Amino acid sequence: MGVDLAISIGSVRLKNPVTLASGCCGYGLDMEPHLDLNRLGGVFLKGLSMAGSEGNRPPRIWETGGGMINAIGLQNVGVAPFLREKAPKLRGYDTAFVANFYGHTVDQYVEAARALGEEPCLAALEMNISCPNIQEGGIQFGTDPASVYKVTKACRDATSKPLWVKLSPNAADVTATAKAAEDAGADALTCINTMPAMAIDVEKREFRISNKIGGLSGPALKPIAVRIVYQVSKVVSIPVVGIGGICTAADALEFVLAGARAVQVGTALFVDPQCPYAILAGMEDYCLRHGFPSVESLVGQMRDGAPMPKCHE
Amino acid sequence: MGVDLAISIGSVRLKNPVTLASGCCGYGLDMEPHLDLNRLGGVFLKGLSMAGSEGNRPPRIWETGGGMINAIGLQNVGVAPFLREKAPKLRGYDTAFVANFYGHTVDQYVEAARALGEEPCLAALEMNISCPNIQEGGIQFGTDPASVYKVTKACRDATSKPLWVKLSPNAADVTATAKAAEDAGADALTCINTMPAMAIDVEKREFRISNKIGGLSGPALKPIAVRIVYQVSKVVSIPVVGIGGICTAADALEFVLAGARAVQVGTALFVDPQCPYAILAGMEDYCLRHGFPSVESLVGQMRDGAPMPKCHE
Amino acid sequence: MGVNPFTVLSNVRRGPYCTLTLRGEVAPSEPGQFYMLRGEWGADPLLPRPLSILGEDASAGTIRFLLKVVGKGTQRLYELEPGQRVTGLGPLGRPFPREVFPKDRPAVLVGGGVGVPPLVFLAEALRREGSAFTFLQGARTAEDLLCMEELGVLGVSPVVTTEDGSSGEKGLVTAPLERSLSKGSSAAYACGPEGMLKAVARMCSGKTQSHLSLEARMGCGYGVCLGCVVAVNRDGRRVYERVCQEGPVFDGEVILWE
Amino acid sequence: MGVNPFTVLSNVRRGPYCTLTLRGEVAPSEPGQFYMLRGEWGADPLLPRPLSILGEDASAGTIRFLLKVVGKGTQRLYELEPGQRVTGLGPLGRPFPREVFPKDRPAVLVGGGVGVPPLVFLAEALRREGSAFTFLQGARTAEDLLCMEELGVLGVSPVVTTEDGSSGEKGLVTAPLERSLSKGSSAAYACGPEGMLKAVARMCSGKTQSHLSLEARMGCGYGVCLGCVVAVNRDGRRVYERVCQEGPVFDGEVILWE
Ligand SMILES: Cc1cc2nc3c(=O)[nH]c(=O)nc-3n(C[C@H](O)[C@H](O)[C@H](O)COP(=O)(O)OP(=O)(O)OC[C@H]3O[C@@H](n4cnc5c(N)ncnc54)[C@H](O)[C@@H]3O)c2cc1C
Ligand SMILES: Cc1cc2nc3c(=O)[nH]c(=O)nc-3n(C[C@H](O)[C@H](O)[C@H](O)COP(=O)(O)OP(=O)(O)OC[C@H]3O[C@@H](n4cnc5c(N)ncnc54)[C@H](O)[C@@H]3O)c2cc1C
Ligand SMILES: Cc1cc2nc3c(=O)[nH]c(=O)nc-3n(C[C@H](O)[C@H](O)[C@H](O)COP(=O)(O)O)c2cc1C
Ligand SMILES: Cc1cc2nc3c(=O)[nH]c(=O)nc-3n(C[C@H](O)[C@H](O)[C@H](O)COP(=O)(O)O)c2cc1C
Ligand code: FES
Ligand code: FES
Repeated sequence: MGVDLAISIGSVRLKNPVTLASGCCGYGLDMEPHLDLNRLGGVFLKGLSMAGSEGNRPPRIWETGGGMINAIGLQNVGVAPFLREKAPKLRGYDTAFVANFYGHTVDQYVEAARALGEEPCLAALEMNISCPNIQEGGIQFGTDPASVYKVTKACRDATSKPLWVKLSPNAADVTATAKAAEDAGADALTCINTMPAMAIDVEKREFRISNKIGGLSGPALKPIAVRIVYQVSKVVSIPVVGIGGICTAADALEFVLAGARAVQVGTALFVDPQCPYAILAGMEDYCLRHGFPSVESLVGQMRDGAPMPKCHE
Repeated sequence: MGVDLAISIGSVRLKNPVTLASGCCGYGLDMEPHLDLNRLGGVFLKGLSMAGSEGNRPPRIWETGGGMINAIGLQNVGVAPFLREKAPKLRGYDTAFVANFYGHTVDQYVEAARALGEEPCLAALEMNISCPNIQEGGIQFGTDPASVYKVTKACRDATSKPLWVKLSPNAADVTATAKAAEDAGADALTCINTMPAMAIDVEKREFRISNKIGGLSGPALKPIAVRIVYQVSKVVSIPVVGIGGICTAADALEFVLAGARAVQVGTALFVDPQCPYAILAGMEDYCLRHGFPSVESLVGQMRDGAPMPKCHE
Repeated sequence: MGVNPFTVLSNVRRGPYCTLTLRGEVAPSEPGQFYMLRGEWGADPLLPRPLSILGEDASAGTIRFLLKVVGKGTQRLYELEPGQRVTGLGPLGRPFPREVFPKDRPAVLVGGGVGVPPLVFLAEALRREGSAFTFLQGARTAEDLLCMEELGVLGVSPVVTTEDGSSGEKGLVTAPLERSLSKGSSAAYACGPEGMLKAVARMCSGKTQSHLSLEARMGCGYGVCLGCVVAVNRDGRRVYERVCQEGPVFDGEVILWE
Repeated sequence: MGVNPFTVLSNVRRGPYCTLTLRGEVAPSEPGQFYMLRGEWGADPLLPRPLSILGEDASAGTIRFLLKVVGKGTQRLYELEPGQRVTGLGPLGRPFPREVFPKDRPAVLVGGGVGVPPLVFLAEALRREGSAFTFLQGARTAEDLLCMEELGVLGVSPVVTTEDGSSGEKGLVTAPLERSLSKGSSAAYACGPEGMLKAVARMCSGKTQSHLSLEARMGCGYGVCLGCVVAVNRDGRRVYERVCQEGPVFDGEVILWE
């Protein structure tokens, strides 16, 4: 008897819990020479905005201890060119494509959600709320529960597609932003996006990336992400998708045990584009070894279900 | 001509910018067999509370990618026993000792500040505000500007010792908590404390540390810390002390170039208790090679002083 | 004492175990003490790992460890090749107290798994000092018996138990321990899995002094991080003490197993 | 194409440079293409590093790279010993276009520093195909001249310039390039420091086609992260293109140096 790998994220059924993270697999198509998309549970496409973006000046990336910083500047072709040129090529695949989108005003989010919501090849939409809100002094939408509620609600009303909100780890209390997204009608939550970070070339006294600040991803982020998945899945009743530094099956299992129903693989794809195969195989093997009939039956199954901790150090 | 290593943090003069981080050098004395405290700019003692704390149940630590998680539970002897038994042994050293302290209510902070403020061997007090405020639903003081203002102001009024506030990276906008601390009368800011984090033993389906959540420290944290030092030193006019993942002179210099006047070394002491010597020597050598007459003259000296960045990814 | 540079002289692997011999400036140490060791492998893993001293020759400048691969750190140490560099902080911790037992009766040494190496070092010291002892070693299978050659060189024939009976007596090491204690051992010295240590403490309690070397995850190894604590009873109060500093050897009567 | 496992066949070090020969299943590649390489050193550093192919023998299953130590990743590759395992993703990127130049006039190959290896691979192909070319190599000192032996084996005598005059002509490689271009080169192929590439582009502009292989920090190496972009002029519009996918070889006319 095999393990049942399929998992539902609200109304969206994923054939398995291993998916590719937004920004780490282009529009899916560039992965094709290296990975069979049909073997994946889902593919989260590069973040799209109505106007598109040429992105930031290089250098855009820098490796740090256990991770990397990126400041791509959300380079993307724009929603309309995506729908016209890329989306048609995604039809016919047997995996769930999810469009990731963002804006700098609530209206920009709404427009993107409405337009992408019409595209049949998309199983769901993932909102990236780690963007500065230019109408509110440039503070990230995702750090403030009220802004999260407002932008999620507005997008919720603009589309009937499943709407997943990707939380920012850069909130004082991520359970508050999580609940705000749930209250506003989000169908699922993705935890988490990158942490703002910086690196300096001391010999040149220059910033390692031209934008100065970028997002930290990779293994360095994993313990923060697992903690957030755990905290968030305790306070919401919508599904949580885990992401942050996942490289191996054991990493993915940490997220699932902490409460995630599916996982996304980002930075690890740069190390090995086929690592999702090994992650999936390892998860299946784990279920067999530990007597879990399905991935579903593993979600949140820590041995010790005791209350939330308080103080540390 | 040598390099002038001395640096002032407000009214406190450090003979050099390299200090030991709170919680990573005990009460200073345990370092003695391994490190000559007199060669350091300063020593930040293990966090103290009025009542003391027996700390959390083991296991208390776990290593993660590029870092470690700890949940010591702020085990400490308590302020009065510290003053009675430890402090006398610190007299006669030629370095600046700073007592780190915390509470779970504003009153507990104030009491500790008042009592420690009387001790002559202490050059300053460092407030750890990454603690849950049990009167406000257990949210960390350090994540909310209003709480930061309140607790800092209360301590400010309770002691005439230099009062340094150690910021939590877990704030939606750390420049806001930084300004709140400055407005309330802090003499300096330490950036940063650990990030809440979690790790899971998937084979056992158990949390790696008994408290479930602990604080992430080490190189993984460095790019987050450098970013915060940069952001904070742009918005406050009091001195900033940098900390987070510093292992080498190049790491320390990143913080100084980002705006820190001194640095603290924490987790790296566990790898090599004498690494502060190499860090200091490397900073001195750097000043010589780059023609800086003093560490002071290096603070914040990035080549490119352009405005703050906006969007990333 | 800062971290000392060592060079790998040899690394002899047998299954998941290896015996690592390092050369460098070796400070004199006592049985039960340990080193924090790390190779030049960058930051993955970052922290050094505690290993008990198996033996040392301070005049020749060599020191030996025996380890079992259980994770990343031990894997890296296992892969070390002769000539590679290793840094070590040590010797650390309080040794097995040897002055304490009545010399008219033999002591009993109880080792299991990677708890055996420090007891071999202890056996060597007791031999040198002319103190009598019995050496008990428990293992899962004959494959897991450790340091049999070293013990042979010392002229020690350990009483062996294996869980599957593939060598020595079938069963747990508690059976021969029971016999030793009933014959009136002067003191028990033990290192090994927690279950074994608990049993030793229980069996000795109130009758024979027991000195148990504990394991704990360590951050610093020298007393500053408070990461390695164990709950003990001191004068009726339950307190956390540091395995790296107050230990790793504790009196079996004070440990609060939880 | 996933990452392929290779074994280090040899690693010949000279000063900060080394020539790394790997054995494995080598897919046929073209000069100008590169691999993303990484050893089994854990997560420090995490990302693989791009290296141009110096030469390959697909039938023997070997592939060669030449690298200079500039940081952690190249240091780790430099330390690899025969027998150790390496993973490689490749060949990646667009090669130097070889079909494009008028065969009646010689091409000119301009290499500096670690830009030399891909040009050696190109020279080998041009030789095989019977296309004439001149090979220019600029270096700081005689010590920094690369691949002179490989070039000798190919029967190529490079025109050499060194900044300190310790070998060949004293000065920059632009001087012999000027002469080549004035004699009417059909095309220039260049790889090396940005300053050199800029000069080549400028000197060729409007006269001779130039094909420049660029460097950029890379995340993935296969087009998905958008980390490696360079600004180019496409049909009058300034756009960012990926060095790993649209490059690393770009037409010198389109690059917007900024
Ligand atoms: C004072 C002292 C002396 C020691 N002496 C020796 C010695 O002489 N020889 C020796 O081989 N080991 C000895 N140890 C244990 C050794 O330090 C650990 O095995 C090692 O730190 C594990 O590191 P790792 O990176 O390989 O495993 P980690 O990656 O840290 O852990 C891998 C997995 O193994 C588990 N684990 C950790 N430690 C152990 C263990 N001891 N046994 C079984 N599972 C474990 C972890 O919980 C985790 O699930 C000693 C420990 C202490 C405190
Ligand atoms: C398509 C392509 C092909 C390449 N082919 C080769 C090759 O054949 N041989 C080879 O040796 N290198 C080659 N490189 C460059 C090589 O990839 C880099 O040197 C390497 O990635 C640096 O990694 P690191 O970890 O050693 O240095 P890092 O730790 O990443 O950087 C260390 C320091 O060196 C600087 N630095 C980074 N790259 C360079 C550089 N190229 N020159 C000088 N300083 C640098 C960084 O800014 C930093 O300050 C190629 C690069 C590309 C994009
Ligand atoms: C190069 C790069 C580009 C990214 N682009 C996006 C993006 O467009 N939209 C988004 O929501 N997240 C983006 N991310 C964040 C990732 O989706 C993911 O949340 C983060 O990298 C943490 O996961 P990881 O550690 O597995 O990479 C990007 C990450 C990287 C490294
Ligand atoms: C084991 C341990 C104990 C700590 N205890 C304290 C403490 O008592 N008070 C405090 O303000 N910070 C404490 N910290 C946080 C450090 O002072 C420092 O802010 C953090 O570890 C980041 O620096 P690092 O990466 O150099 O370790 C502790 C950190 C560690 C690892
Ligand atoms: S390991 Fe740090 S106190 Fe014991
Ligand atoms: S390196 Fe990732 S797109 Fe080029």
